This record gives sequence, C-alpha cells and structure tokens, in this order.
Amino acid sequence: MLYGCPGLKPLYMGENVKTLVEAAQKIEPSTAQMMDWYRQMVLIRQFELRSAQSYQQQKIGGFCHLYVGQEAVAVGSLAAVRPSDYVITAYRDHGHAIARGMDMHPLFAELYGKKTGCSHGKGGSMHFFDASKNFFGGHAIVAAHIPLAVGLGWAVKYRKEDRVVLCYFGDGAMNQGSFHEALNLAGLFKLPIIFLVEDNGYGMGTHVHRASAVTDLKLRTGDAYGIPGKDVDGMDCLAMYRMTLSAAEYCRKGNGSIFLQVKTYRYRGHSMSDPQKYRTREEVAQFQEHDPIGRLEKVLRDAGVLDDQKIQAVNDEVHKLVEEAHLRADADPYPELDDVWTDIYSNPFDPYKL
Amino acid sequence: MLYGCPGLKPLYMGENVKTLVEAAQKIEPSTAQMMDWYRQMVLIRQFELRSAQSYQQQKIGGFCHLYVGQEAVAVGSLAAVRPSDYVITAYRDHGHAIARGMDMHPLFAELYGKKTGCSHGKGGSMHFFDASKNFFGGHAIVAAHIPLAVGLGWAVKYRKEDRVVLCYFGDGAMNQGSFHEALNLAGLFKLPIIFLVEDNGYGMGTHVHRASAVTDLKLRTGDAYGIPGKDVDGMDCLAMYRMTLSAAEYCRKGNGSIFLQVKTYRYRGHSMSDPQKYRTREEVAQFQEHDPIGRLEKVLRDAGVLDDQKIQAVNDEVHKLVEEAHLRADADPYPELDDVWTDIYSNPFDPYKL
Amino acid sequence: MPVIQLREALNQAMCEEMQRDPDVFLIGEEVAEYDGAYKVSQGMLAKFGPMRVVDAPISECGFAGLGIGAAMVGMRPIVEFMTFSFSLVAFDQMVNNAPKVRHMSGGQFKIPIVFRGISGPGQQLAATHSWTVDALYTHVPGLKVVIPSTPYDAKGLLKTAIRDDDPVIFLENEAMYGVRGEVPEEEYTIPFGKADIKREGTDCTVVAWGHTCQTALAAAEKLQQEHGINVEVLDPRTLRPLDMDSIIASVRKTGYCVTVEEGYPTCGIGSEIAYQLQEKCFDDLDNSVTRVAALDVPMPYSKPLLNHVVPGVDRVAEEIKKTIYFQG
Amino acid sequence: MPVIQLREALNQAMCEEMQRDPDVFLIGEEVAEYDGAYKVSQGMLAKFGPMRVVDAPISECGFAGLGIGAAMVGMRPIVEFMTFSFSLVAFDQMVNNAPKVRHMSGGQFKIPIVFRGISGPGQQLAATHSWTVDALYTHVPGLKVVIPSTPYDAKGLLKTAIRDDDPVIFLENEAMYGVRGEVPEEEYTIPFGKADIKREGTDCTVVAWGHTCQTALAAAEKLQQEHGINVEVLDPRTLRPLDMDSIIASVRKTGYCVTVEEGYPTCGIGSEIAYQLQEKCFDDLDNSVTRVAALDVPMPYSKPLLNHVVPGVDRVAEEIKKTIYFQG
Ligand SMILES: Cc1ncc(C[n+]2csc(CCOP(=O)(O)OP(=O)(O)O)c2C)c(N)n1
Ligand SMILES: Cc1ncc(C[n+]2csc(CCOP(=O)(O)OP(=O)(O)O)c2C)c(N)n1
Ligand SMILES: [Mg+2]
Ligand SMILES: [Mg+2]
Repeated sequence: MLYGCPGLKPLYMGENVKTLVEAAQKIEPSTAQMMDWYRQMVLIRQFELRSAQSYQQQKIGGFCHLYVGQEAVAVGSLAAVRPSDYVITAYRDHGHAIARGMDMHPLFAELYGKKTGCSHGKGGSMHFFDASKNFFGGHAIVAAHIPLAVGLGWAVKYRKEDRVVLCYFGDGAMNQGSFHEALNLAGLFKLPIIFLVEDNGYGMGTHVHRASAVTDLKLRTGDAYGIPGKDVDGMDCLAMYRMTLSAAEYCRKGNGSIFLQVKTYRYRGHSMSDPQKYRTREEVAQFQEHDPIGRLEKVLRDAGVLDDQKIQAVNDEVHKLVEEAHLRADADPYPELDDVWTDIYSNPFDPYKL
Repeated sequence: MLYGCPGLKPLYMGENVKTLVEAAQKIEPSTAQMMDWYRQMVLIRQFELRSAQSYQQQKIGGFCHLYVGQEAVAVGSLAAVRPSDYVITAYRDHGHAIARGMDMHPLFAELYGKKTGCSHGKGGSMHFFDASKNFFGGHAIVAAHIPLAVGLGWAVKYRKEDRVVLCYFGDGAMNQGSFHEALNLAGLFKLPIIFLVEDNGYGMGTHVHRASAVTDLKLRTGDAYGIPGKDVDGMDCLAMYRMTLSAAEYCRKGNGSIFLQVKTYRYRGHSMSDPQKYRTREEVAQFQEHDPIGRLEKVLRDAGVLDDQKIQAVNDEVHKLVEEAHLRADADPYPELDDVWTDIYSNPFDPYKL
Repeated sequence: MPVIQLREALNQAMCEEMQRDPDVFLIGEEVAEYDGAYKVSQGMLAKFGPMRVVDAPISECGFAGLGIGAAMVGMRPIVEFMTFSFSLVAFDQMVNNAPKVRHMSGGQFKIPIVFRGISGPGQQLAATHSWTVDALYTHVPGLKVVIPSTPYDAKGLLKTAIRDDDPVIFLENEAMYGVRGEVPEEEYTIPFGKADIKREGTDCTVVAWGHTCQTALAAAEKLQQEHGINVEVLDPRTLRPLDMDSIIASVRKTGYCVTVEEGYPTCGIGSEIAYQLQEKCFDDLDNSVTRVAALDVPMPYSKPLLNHVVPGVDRVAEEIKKTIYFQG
Repeated sequence: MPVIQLREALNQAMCEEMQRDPDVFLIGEEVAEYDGAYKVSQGMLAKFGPMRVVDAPISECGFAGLGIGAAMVGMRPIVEFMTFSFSLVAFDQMVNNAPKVRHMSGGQFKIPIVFRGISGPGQQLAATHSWTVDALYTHVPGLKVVIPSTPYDAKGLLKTAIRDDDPVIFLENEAMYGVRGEVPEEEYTIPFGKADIKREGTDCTVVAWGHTCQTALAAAEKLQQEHGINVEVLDPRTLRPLDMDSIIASVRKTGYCVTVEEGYPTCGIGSEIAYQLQEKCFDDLDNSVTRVAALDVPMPYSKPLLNHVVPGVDRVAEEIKKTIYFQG
C-alpha cells in the first residue's frame, strides 16, 4: 500500500535490520572483484591528483571538490548495486562517476569545459551526468538533489520495477530542509532508496558537532522518518560493499528506504581553494593511516593476489590511462559560442532554435 | 557554551525530563486560576462562534480557521508562561491571541478589515499581532514562523534574558523543511524554546498517518535534534498548564529546547470552507465527549466552585462582551485608501512617504 | 458546443492526458481524497487510484523535487500547488532544478513536468498568500510560463503543457475557476507562443492575460459604450515564450499600448513588454506604453484596500483614455 | 586617504557598527572560524566572539528566519549568504517574512536586518550557482536593494544598511572583493536612493551598478579613446529605492540611455528603467533605451561560453555605438 501504517510497530524496529546486518557479514566477494575495486580506487585517486594539477594550471575553473580519501565509499557501494539501479550524488562527484563506469576522457573534457565533456562543458566538475549509466548527477545546491532521488524512487515504485536508488550526500546536507522533506516522503511512501551520508566530519570548515544538534547521524532518521540507520566504516571498501549489498536487498524486498551513515574522511581541502585552518596535519595523518587503498591492498596481499610488482603494474597502467584521457581532453575543442542556446529546451522556440 | 557537546550523553536521555514530568504532576493551581481558565475557554469559543456567523454574513473575508475544540491548549499553556515570555503561532491564532490577553474588539475589527484592527486591517484572521503582549503573530505560511521562533530564542540567549519562547504549530507543519532547520538550530544552540505541536490529527483533510512517516510525533525530535519530546492531553486544560509550566522551567534552567506533542481536535472544518468529507460525524462526536470546557467544568463542580447558575452567569457575561466587541468593530471605519502605502517601510521613501 | 466551467476544462485536460499516457500522474496537497482544495481534481482519485492521484504532505520542496526526479526518467508529473504562493518554499527546485538539470547535463535529461495552481491576489488572503508569480517565473530561462483566460484556452493549453517535454509553469486563478465557456468535445491542443486577439479594435492595444484579460474586456466594453473607443484586447496566453510579433502587429495598427497585470509593477511583465515595444517599434508608438499593475505594495487584507491595490475595470479604462490622449 | 580593498571596506563597516551597537551580530556559513568563505569577515570572530560572529549550519532558511525573528525584538542581524544563489532555498523567508511581517502586523514590528553576500556569474560556477538576484528582490515591495561598485560606496552603504530599520538586500560581487579604492578614516554613511555619476559625459547615459559599473567605465574609456565618444556612467547604487530623477536628468542631457546588468534580461532591471524612462521622458529620448544583460540562458560552465553570455566591455561599447547611431 501507499502509506505507512499508523499504529503498526515501526518497520525500523523490526527484524529486517538485524537480519540485514547479519547477512552483510556473510557476503564474500571474490578476490577478482576486490582486485577490480582496488584498481578503481587507484584510478579515482590518480584522476583526482591529475585534476588538482590541472586546476593549478587553470585548465579547470569554478569549484573543484576532490574525492581523495573517500574512494572506498563510491567504489564499495557502487560495486553492490546494478547497472539498472539509479545513482545520484552531490557536487563531489568525480569518484562516483568513475566507479559508475564513466570513461575518464569525457570527465576531463567536462572539467576543461570542452564540447566533448560528459555535459558538453555546460556543467563542469560539480555536474557530471551519464544517462546511459543511470547516473543522475552531480548536483551543486546542497541537498537539493535528495528530493530528486525521491522522485527516482517514486518512479520505480510507480512502474513496479526491480530497481533501487542510491543517493549520496554529505553530513552538512542533513541540516537542509529538503533533506527532511525528502526523507519523510521516502518513509511515508516506502520507496526503495538507500540514503547514504558520506560523513567526512566536515561541511566545508565546519565540524559536524558545530552543525548538527545530534552528531551520531545514524540516529537522525529512525524515529524521525521510520527509516532505519546503520553505520559503516567508509575507509573499508569491503565493509561498504557488504552493507550496501544487503541494504539494496532490504530495499528490493519492499521494506522501504534505509539510511547508511558512512564514516569517511577527505584528505584534501573542501575545494581547491581551502586553507584548511580548521584541522591539524595530525588529524589528517591519523585518518591516512587507515587509507582505503592501503587497507584493501593489505587484504589482497594477505590473500596472495597482490605484491609490490602487481601494485606497480596497476599504478603504471592507470597512470597511462589518466594521462591519455587528460591529454585528449586538453586537446579537444571548446563548444561553439552558439552552443550557449542549446540544451535548454527540448521543444525550443526562438532564440533557442538553432 | 554555544554548541551542543559532541560525545556527551545527549541531554534528552538524561534526568531532566523525568524530573520534569514528575514535577508536572505536583503542580496545583488554585480554583481561582482554574475559574479564570474556564472563563477564557468559554470566551474563546463564543468568539469563534460569533466569527463563524460573521463569516457567513460576509463580514470576514479570506480564510478563517476556527479554534473550537482546541481551547484548552492555548489557555492552559499560556497560563503557564509569563507576560515577558515570547509567543508565536500559525494562522489558527484567535484562541492564542485571546488567551494571551488581547481585547476582542481589535480582533473582531481585524477580522472585519477595519482600521482599528490589531493589524490595521492589513493582516486579517491569520495575522493577529500584539507587540505590547509579546505576541508575535499569526503566520500563514505553514511552518515559516518556526525559524522566527528560533530567532526570538536566539535574542533571549544573546541578551542573557530570563525568557522562554512558546512556539505553536500544527501536525502538518512538521513535514516542512523549515521545521527541520529550525529545530536543528534550536537543538544546536540550546535555545530556550518550547516547540508545541497542536496535533489535531489533520492537516486540512489529510490525516497525520497519510502525511508523516512517523505518527507518534513526540519521537521525531529526540534522536533527530536532541530535543526531548513529551505528550500531553490537549483536551485537559490542567494537564496543559502543568506540562507547559514545567517545560518552561526546563528551558529557563538552560537545558535548551523541549518539544510537546499535544493531542487535540478541531470540531469545525479546517477553515470555514471545508465540507469535511474526510471524517465522520461519529469521530467528531467522540472527541466532543472529552470537550475541554466540559472537563474543566466537572473539575470545578467537584471542587464546589461552579454550578449551573454560575455557568449561566459566566456565559451571559462573556456573551455580552463578545456582542459588544463585535458590534463596535462592525461599526468601525475601514482604513483610508491611502493606508495601502503605510506599514511597509520604517524609513519610507516615495511613494511610501505620506 | 458544450459550455463548461474553467475548472472542469482543466479536469478534462488532466483526465484525457492521464488516460492517454500512463506516465502522467498528479501530485499535490489535498488533490486526491479531498478532490482538490478548489475541486479542480474532482473525481480523479476515484478514476485513477492513489498511485496516480497522490496526496502529498505539506512539503512543497519535497514533492516538487519528487516530480522533477520522476521526470528525469520519463514520467510526466503534474504538480499542483494549492497556490503558487506556496511554490516559494520550493523556489530553488522551481528555478534551479526544473529549468537547469537539462542544461547542466548537456541535454541528457528532459524534464517534462507541469507545475500548476492558483496565482493572483485571491480573496483577501493578505500579503504572503496573494502572490502573482508571473514575473518571478517568466524571468527564468529554461521554464515555460502559461496562463489561460478562458475554459477553451485552459483545456487546450494544459494538454499542450502535459505533452511538452520542458518544465511548464501553468498559472490559474481562483476567481476564474467558475467562469463558463464553450469547449469542444473533440480533441484539440493550443500551441505555446501564439497570442489570441480576444477583442478586435483599432484605437488602443491592451495586452492582458489570465484574470486581467477579463478586466480588460470589461474595460473595453465600457469605453465602447461610454465613448465609442474601440479597444483591441490581446491575450498572449503564454508569457514564455511571449508572442511579441502579434503584440507589435497590433500596436502598429493602433499606435498605443496598455498592459494589465495583477502582480507587482517593478520588473514586471508590463515592464518587459514595454521594453521590447520601445526597442522594436519605437516609431510606431504615438505615446509611451502604459503599465497597469497592482500598486507597489504588499497585498492588504482589508477589502476596500485590496480593491484599491488590484487594478479594476475603472482604473484600466482611465489608463487607456489617458494613453490615447482621450479628452472628455 | 587610505586605499583599501572593497572586502576590507565591508569588514570595516561591519566592525564599526558592531562596536557602536551591541544588537548587531553576524551569522552565516563559515563566517567565524573560517574567517568567511571570501574572507570578508576576517578577524571578526577574534574581535567579537562566537555569540556575535556565528557559524551556521547549511540551513539558509533556518538562519535567515533566525535573523528575521531576532530583528522582531530589536536586534540588528547581518545575515551572510555564501552566495545569494543559496538564498533561493530561503526564498519564502526573504520575500514573505522579511518584507511583510511589518505590514501584516500593521506596523507593530520593524525588521532591521541586512542580508549580504555575493550575487553574479562568478567564476564558472554553472547554472545554479551563478544567480544575479537584482531583479528577483527589487521586484518585491518591503525590501530595499543595495549594490555598491567601489570600496567607498561599499562601506558607506553597508553602514547605512545596518542602521536602516528595514530589511536590506546587500549585493556584493566576488570579482570585486579585491578592488582597491580610497576610503576615509572618518565616519561616513551614504543615503539610499541617491545615484552617483561615476563618469561625466554628454553623448550617452549608461546606467550600471555593482560589477557592471566597472564594465561600463571601461567601455566608456575605450569609446573615448577610439572615437572620442563621451559617455556618462550613472551608478544608482540602490535599486530599491531607485533614483529615477537622476537617471532622467542625465538622459535629458544626453538623449540616449543604455543599461548594463549581468542578470537574465527578461523582467530585469533594465526593462524597469526602460519602462520608466519611456513613461517619464518619452520625448527626450532620441532612440529607444538599450538593455544590455546576460544572454537569456542558464549560465554555462565553459569559460568561452560564460564570457559570451555575460556582457563584457566590447559588447557594451558596441551597444552604446548602436544606440547613439554612431557610424564608423
Ligand atoms: C544551499 C547551499 N548552501 C551552501 C552551499 C555552499 N557549500 C557547498 S559544499 C558545502 C559544504 C557541504 O558539506 P557536506 O554536505 O558535508 O559535503 P562535503 O563537502 O563534506 O562532501 C557548502 C556549505 C551550497 N552549495 N548550497
Ligand atoms: C507552505 C504552505 N503550504 C500549504 C499551505 C496551505 N495550508 C494552510 S493550513 C494547511 C494545513 C496545516 O495543517 P496543520 O499544520 O496540522 O495545522 P492545523 O490547520 O491542523 O491547525 C495547509 C496545507 C500553506 N499555508 N503554506
Ligand atoms: Mg562533509
Ligand atoms: Mg493539524
């Protein structure tokens, strides 16, 4: 039925979630899968480092929010959903786009404002989109995409499809009104949505405890929206995969939405122009000890499928791909000036008709 | 300190609330006080019945939301706060204005759009204001006044004053983003605010269970904002008084904000133009059995301070006052047409300078 | 031809399109079980069920965004605002997501959504509830803005809006829901960007849309009878796109132009039309363009004040006379 | 006279007013510990402490409303938006509560609040982050809209705004924070509604404000040098109230008028000025008023596209030449 049932014992207090977590522990990905994740994380990191350079070289304009440190979140969670599922995120979207399978060339081209960019150079760093990959962006107004995720979930329920929606946002976004309205709608209509907060501790320079009345974010959606909250170690790709996979199961079974508080950390500033006075080198170093790439590396070494040589090989191969994509994008042409009139209306009128 | 403390055991799980409730039970108002409440409730009800007539006679335009059935909420809670405290509510504001001590004449005059109205005829039924009584309105956009209440609470904390803010809103308002942002700010800054939801079961024609993912509203603010929630029987004036008084104590002691879920019911339609197809006569009748006036009447009869004769006397006296106020307002002049230019700017420029 | 209320014309348009296309659904406050706050969606819940006629919580930002998200995967939502005054709590969704997701994605996603509901002063609802949002939304590229003045136009334009692949702001008016007019039984639609001459005339062009179109027509009748002044009333029907060609053609004929709107004057639709006229046919104007609008104040509750603020028949007639230098 | 950055001029204005009046406080995202996203509030936390320089969560609707509520009891909040593009999620607070609480209460409450922050295209921030909100807020009675173009004006106008008893929208521009100019040490304020002639001229009146004032001045220099065209650049400094008398006086002198803005053209400030000019001095105009604005499209990210959309020196110069029928 359409609406949550009054009187009934709220779903999030029921068995489903316990079984969910137990289920999570049992999931065992193959080492091949994990090798792929490892490569993806390396690729994202190198993409970001190249982006940082390009930004300094002023090939990139506007805001550029790097994903370095948070790689395991996008890689582990996106490994757990299907190509047919819907994915949407905020402006810190490079990692998600890559983990979702987008090629690097159209991404670099977008960063450089080129016509070959994934968004024709109209969107830039904060607005990566790929309809063919069910990747719905890339949104720059904090939390404004969360209601869109609810619309995606609504469409899935309306059409009785076997899909889930995976919606990412930051800890700071949870203090926006649109977050509240969206989660209430999702809880009310029981929509198949995984709300995933990438809790990297800061909204720009503001620590969660200076922005949120309750800092244990997983508590904020249970009693308020009937959406159960679980926490996950966002520096652990395997944990991300496991929890997301069982969360997706939970949603596919028609239980409604679920909320994942993912503890992670960004090594770089909020954007490229952030002096980072709000935290110490030591704090950053601490988190880097749990580096997601390093951790998965260890797992794979222990499993005997990775050694120094292989690591070097992966890095070299990835580096080559990144450089190629970057160079190609850099050489690509800018859009024509008349392109300012396109991509605005589907049924255009003057002056939008070219 | 300014911000809620991370790590600390959240306040709303601590002792304060238990002691709060125990304290509530012990409070014993005098029969004189209760007689006064009784009279106020009768007065509000007769004011509303007269308003209903005047609306049918087209003396009142726009929307007119009657308070009949909810009298105990405004009367009991406002009896528990001080004249120096700040009070703000939504558009169903007649009862609050009267219980706050506003004269009926400027209220009727406002309803009739007269110059002598409490808002010079500019605001109408939904916008009663009285600065001299620390009554901050009367607001028609659902939930948009809740952030204003936070501003009032902020001013109190900033100026280190001994005041609390009493902010009323409806069950439907809790699904607005501004509610969420306001409560997070109040919880974060620990502001002395009583957030009081008048849960009359419906937002217009929509029952709470069709609008809110969680229908036990007192649960929605604890884990989400660190603001403890308690429920109160809104049909019981004494219970309203007791709980509000101790809630105010809680706030004055610097504990931050508190949330009261007040179960009440409106006997009339949402506004004067509501066919009420969404509920049965029986449902209404059921609640009327617990009529707040009838209940307090019984208490006072048992206490031996009220009998048929006294009741008649109160009703006659109130009726006379209501009629006088109505007739005077009805005879009052409309504003001059040039008044459309006034009350807009404090430092006016042309054409607002008259 | 059957004569029906404008309210029914809207209802027919929605029902026909929902029958035709399973991707169309209606969401808003009180649209389902309540049959619509103004009964525009009367009977639709019974016809289409709770998944296609959906009561939403008081969460305009939430359900406007829901509609936009659903539109990204090809659904065609109709989002009803009880009044567009309440769209202001969802303003970011209206002016950033709806009109720009297509652009920012390089044209990958179309947003076929209709936002509809009341705009205008209404019946003494005071300052916050009396918004005329014409200018606010016409200002924004990426949106289309439609505003019917008759039952015939209402049905034809709403069907076009629902079939259009872009976000459409569809503005209705409480005072007009009861207006009756001829609406053919057979299927028809009305294209965007085509003005309609609601009254032919030679002495002055009056550009008016939605509710003010009625005011303008009444003023025209009055002037015809009282002074034999022959006013042309032109209804653009859509404000974005705006059919300036027709407006210019009419002004070339009459030499004079008066615009009538109920919104705030400053940076209003009248200002825009005046700008374009003086730019495109400066020499055809025998006098400056006159903008008739609400007085530049928040809408007061008190009835006499409200009637003074909102342009009525007499004020429009007076302004027309002044504009054409009529003596008498 | 000391020469300082516009950024510092704003900082001085806030600090001086906060020293003078304990009811003034600053709230916004990253204004305190971060010293301001654009360093406008640099050092203020250290000076005034966390109750008077307040970091807010990402809750624009919440803290804008907080400011308005505090203003109802006589506090004088300065609410900083990181950019006014983010004020759109708080739009209802901006256009309903701030400008209308006074009205709906029959004048019982004044709302002495300043909303300040960046407005304008900025540096390749794409469609949602590049709002020029001049027209959106100037449209609304009850608000005042202020937009400085020099450090001197910035300080004087901001001090006036903080002391004003009405809600003021104070528009800054990222590209101008670093602009340097003379600012006297002694106390001064600048009244609202008084335009300032930034460059005297005889051949054409160019009305420009904020960032476009610089563009206009550069275009004027170019035309002077290349063609000996002598342009007058008039900066209204406040858009509501708008000093039409000065604009009209200048146009009476030059016979021509060009307006320059970075916002969407439709229903923009240029349209409004053009409307009022053709209404009030139709016969003094030797040509129609030319509105130079952003192209009517969402702001694209790509730099060449962005530069094509936003009016630059060359485009302004060309439009001036066309307007005054300059041949050559
Ligand atoms: C409505 C709105 N307000 C402010 C901003 C400016 N801003 C961009 S990102 C950001 C911080 C967001 O923090 P969080 O949600 O934790 O995401 P993170 O950057 O940590 O990934 C802010 C304040 C914005 N883009 N939108
Ligand atoms: C933002 C907004 N949306 C919609 C409305 C229309 N509206 C007025 S009252 C109301 C119902 C509110 O219900 P509730 O909050 O429970 O208060 P009650 O009327 O029961 O006292 C609605 C939908 C409004 N005034 N503001
Ligand atoms: Mg964060
Ligand atoms: Mg209710």
